[in-house]
Amino acid sequence: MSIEKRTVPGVKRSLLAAAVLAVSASAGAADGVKMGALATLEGAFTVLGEDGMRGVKMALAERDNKACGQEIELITGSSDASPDSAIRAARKLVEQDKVEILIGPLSGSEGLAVKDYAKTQPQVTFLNGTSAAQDTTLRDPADNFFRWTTDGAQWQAGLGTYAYDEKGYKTVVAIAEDYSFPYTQVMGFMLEFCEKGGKVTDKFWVPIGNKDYSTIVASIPDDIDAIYVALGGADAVNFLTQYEQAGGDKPLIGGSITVDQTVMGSKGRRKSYVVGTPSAGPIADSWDDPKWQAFVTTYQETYPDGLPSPSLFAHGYYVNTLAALTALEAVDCDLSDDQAKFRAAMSSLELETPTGMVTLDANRQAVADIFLTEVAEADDGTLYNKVVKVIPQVPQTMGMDPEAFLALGPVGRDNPECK
Amino acid sequence: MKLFLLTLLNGLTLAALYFLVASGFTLVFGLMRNVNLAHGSLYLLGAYIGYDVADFSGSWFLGVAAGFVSMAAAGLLLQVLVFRHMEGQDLRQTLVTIGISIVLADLMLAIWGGTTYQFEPPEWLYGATRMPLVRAYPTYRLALLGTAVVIGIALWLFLNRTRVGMMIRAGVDDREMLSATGINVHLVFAITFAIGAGLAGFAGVVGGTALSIAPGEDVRYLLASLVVVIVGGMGSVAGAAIGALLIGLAEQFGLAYSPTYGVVYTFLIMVLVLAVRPQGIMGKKA
Amino acid sequence: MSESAHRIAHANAAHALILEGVSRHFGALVALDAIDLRIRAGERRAVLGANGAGKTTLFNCITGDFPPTSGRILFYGEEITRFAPHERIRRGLRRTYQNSLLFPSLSVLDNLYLAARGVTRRRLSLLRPGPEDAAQESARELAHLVHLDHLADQPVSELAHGQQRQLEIGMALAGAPRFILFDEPAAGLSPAERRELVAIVEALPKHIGYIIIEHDLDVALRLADYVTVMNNGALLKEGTPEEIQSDPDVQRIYLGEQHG
Amino acid sequence: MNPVRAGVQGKTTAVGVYPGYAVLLILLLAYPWVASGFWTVQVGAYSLILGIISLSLMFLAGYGGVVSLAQLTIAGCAGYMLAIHGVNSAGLGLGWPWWAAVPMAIVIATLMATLIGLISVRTEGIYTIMITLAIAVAFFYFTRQNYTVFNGFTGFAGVEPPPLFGINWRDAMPFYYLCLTVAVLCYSLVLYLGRSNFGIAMQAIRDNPRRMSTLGFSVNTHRVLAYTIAGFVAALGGVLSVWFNGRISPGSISTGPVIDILIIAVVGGLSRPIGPFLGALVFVLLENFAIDLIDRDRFNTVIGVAFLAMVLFSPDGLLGLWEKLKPRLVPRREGSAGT
Repeated sequence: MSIEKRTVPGVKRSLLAAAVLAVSASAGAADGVKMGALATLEGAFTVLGEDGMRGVKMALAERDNKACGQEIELITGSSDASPDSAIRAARKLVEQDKVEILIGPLSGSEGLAVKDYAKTQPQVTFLNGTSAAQDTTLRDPADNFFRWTTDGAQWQAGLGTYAYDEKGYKTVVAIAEDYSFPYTQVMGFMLEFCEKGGKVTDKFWVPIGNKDYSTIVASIPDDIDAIYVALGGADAVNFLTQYEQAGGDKPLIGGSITVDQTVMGSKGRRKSYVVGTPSAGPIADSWDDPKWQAFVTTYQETYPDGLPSPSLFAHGYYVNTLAALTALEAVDCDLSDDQAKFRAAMSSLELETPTGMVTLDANRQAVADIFLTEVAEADDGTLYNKVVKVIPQVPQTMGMDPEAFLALGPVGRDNPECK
Repeated sequence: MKLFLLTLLNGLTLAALYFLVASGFTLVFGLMRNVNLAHGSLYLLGAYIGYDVADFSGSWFLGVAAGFVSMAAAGLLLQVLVFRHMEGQDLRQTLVTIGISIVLADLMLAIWGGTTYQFEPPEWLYGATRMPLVRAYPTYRLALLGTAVVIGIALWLFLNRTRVGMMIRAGVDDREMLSATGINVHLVFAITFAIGAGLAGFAGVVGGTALSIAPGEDVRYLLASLVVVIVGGMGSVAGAAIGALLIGLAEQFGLAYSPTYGVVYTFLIMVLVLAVRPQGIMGKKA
Repeated sequence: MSESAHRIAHANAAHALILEGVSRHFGALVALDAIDLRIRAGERRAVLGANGAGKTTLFNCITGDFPPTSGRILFYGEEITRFAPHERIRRGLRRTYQNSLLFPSLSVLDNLYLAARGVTRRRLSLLRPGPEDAAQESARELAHLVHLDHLADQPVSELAHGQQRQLEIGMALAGAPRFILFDEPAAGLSPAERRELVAIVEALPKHIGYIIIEHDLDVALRLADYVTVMNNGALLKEGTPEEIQSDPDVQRIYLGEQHG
Repeated sequence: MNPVRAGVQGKTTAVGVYPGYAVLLILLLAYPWVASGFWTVQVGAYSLILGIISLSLMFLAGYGGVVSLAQLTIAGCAGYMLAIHGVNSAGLGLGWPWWAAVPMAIVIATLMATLIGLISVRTEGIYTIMITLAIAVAFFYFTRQNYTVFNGFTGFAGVEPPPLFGINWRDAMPFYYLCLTVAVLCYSLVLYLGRSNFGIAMQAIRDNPRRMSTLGFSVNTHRVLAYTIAGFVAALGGVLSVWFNGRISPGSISTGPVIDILIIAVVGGLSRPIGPFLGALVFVLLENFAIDLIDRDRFNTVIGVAFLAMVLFSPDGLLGLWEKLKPRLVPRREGSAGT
């Protein structure tokens, strides 16, 4: 007998099993609302994804896992931060688990991918997690993709003006990782800074994964006023250490994730160095607004094992989940007619969040408050981000005429430019 | 000019780090024909353990020692528990090490999380040293360069001047002869593996201090080691030094003068070397 | 045939193989030292010599596995000293190896089939061998010739040692061999296997000449009509089997060693 | 050299029609009629796609003893070329019609496979693994850094199968049948080649390359051709893969997925062309449902341990396990129903 033949029963068996599973799985439950949450629970971003999930659960817990009296069933999905894996996880949640509302994903390129996928699933409403790529909602948006969080450019609102006017920096160089999220951050900073008359003489795009900044440090010219650094927490630590070791002494301007707890919490020497560094982002740990403080306290009490303070990932997932629940209440959980009422309710919602009021623009993109902060030293010697100013209701077009804003073109290594 | 000199120094010091990682890798390969694709995992695991020890004891040097010792022990375990049972089955060994590295990476992520760790070297190693022409250069990186030179010389002396070293070298040249002479081959294998793995752990702490440690560094240093030894020639410590120099310099000069494709250049060098000399610069024909 | 008669025959007949001053050095070691050898077409020659006398090196030089350091090799009048092994194979020169160099996971027939295809023109084909494939045909014939028909579809790794030696010979016979180098074909065989092997070699077509390296004197002298004795990389003696058997030098160096 | 040396011992003397094949094919054809859209595409079609790409590795490793880690890279190259030459939503690319873009993608990827073959054919065994891994990583870095052609980190989205014959090929059932057709073709191709002159020669080269060259075969030509053929199969898988995901970016071809292909092939079994498909099915089921079984993030531990267990205890993967278990599970009569 032939060898090939012998393997046939094996395949047969597994396929039969698959077929049986498939049939049984497609018979779903009817009561309640099925909600999916998608975050990175594998790979290097696991910690961030876990914090995002905390945000989802906090919003649900506040309402006892119920909306308009109906039980909310939460099903989680995991990606490894690659768009492919985000799509596969989203497909499983939507097509297999039959969720009606999906919250996620976490990172920018995942967001772009999920937005594209959303177009093929008009019966499901997608709400962003924390992905902050501009084009998710700016160019070619999906009708059923809602983003209650701001994008990477919005996060930098007010920073350019502050650096130019208050700090008096006229020429800077930018150092950032070489991909779309930092491009967006740099754009958000430069729009205002260049408008004021500032010059960004050089941009150092550091390949992703590079840990050795010594040569970048050596390339920084002497005749500048400050360095704009849009590196993630860990890379920021690396850069700062190496810059300081090499004897660097220029002041810094931080992106939204540059001078976070990772940097300020790390021990010893670079501490004093970052005092006075301005940055801007969607949250500010030390904001004294009572609603924010209550949010922080609840987080800390609910998750003693969590981060010291909710990250922007917990915040982002929380806000989007909150929006979904609020809109569900508004339409009394009526998800009929391809969720038309639900979506209409969401579009006109004025959402009260721990970080102020949020509304959506025509592209279903959040208009929200942005926090301009500066690193300060507390009495006990610890560092924190002091809120300098709250920039109210920042739109995606950063106050520009939408036509003109779109005409700027997609962000990139060389866009925008003001040398 | 100053940028050129600084980049040169950066290249040299990065090469020093690559050499520390790759020398262990090449040693193990040369003797055992075992491509240990878990070498990068040993680097990262050694660094994490070293970090915990340094953090707990407050002594950076204890951390360095812990990195070396713990990984040398792990190497011994690997050799005794796994590789001894599949001698001569090089492909199977390679697949096993891939499996081990996948599991280790995930377990390390479970234990140490996704955050970045940075060591606190002793005060006198921190900061910059005054130097002619380039004004100042980070002291720690100079120390790293010195360490690599010392380790390189020590390895050379060990291989050329000690009995065990000569056995190892004999084994690299002719494995059958080694067993024919009645030497306890298992012992030599175990010692070699312990040294190779220990060097990875040592480099983990030393390199983690120069830069930082985080998930993904295992793959990064595995790839760096691969390219270094492919370029330098498998099994040759001198080859590892030459390969590390080429790759370290290429990476830094790429970053300085053409950052976009800096990373790709190192691989281009590899392909070029392969095209001309498939066995690597210092490698012997298989 | 007396020695002088042999010499005369040598001078007249076409030579299958001529070696002129062939040497092979491995570093400082001289494995072959200026060998001169002439073998007529169809001649059957045995090469005797102690281990390390240079017999296998001699074969390696002739087949091109290791080219000689100096000297000339002529095969049917054509100089082949610098030819690649497969170019020599295509001219009808074949060898068997001391340690079987077969394809263990393939069947007997596939081994023979590859050997038969190796000498054809279009070796690289993506098609399956058809029923009218000449190489397939000759593989079956070869299997028959070396008494392996009943094992034709068996993977080689499952064959007995003796059967593998038979297959080696079958591989050497593929295509149109004119001359074969047998490297200890009977080593490690049982008496029965040995008889089978001798029968196969004896039954070779008369036009195919060969050199056989063999330690078993009975086998060697039975299969050869002329004998060369080597010692320390050089030729020591040449003669008919009878002459060699009675030569005192040979007895001392080679036979003495063999028989204690 | 287990498991590769364990080798392809399959011995089919003719391409007979086996009843088992017919049953399997009927099951595969009937599958989407009983399965939901998710099971049809995300499990069915995706397993077939991963199976095709792993099949290209099985062809190289099982027949030729050449373990290349660049097979996913070739598939990715085909995907990229399709996105670049065809229609995508990134606003880059040439916008060619599918009947020009698809062949172009396959040709370029196959050429790339040949090039990789030319570079790595000078090496053997583990050297080949390392060099192909390095090539795979180099290509990954290059696509991530290059914006003018490969659109860098973002890559391309909106790559859809063409609406041919009025059918939307991205719909569950048509897409599944498309994948099934390609998979059956690739499977048949590999099966056929296994017993072709070329396949026999490759297996002989795996056993003993030096002897093959003394027999007059050009070992390097055969090996490079093997890379080319495997590359062609991988390229087909790559085209399907980019249609399946609708997109491609450097993340699709990074070290993780590259190693996944090796895992799939080894877990499934390298000795027969069905092995990779088995491995792919198991991998896809684990990837989709591990999260429902083991709380959350230890997926890689599960995969890694499964892979290790296979390599350590069953060098011939699931196929080997099946061989061991079969005598207990299947009654004797099976033996008489054969050729």
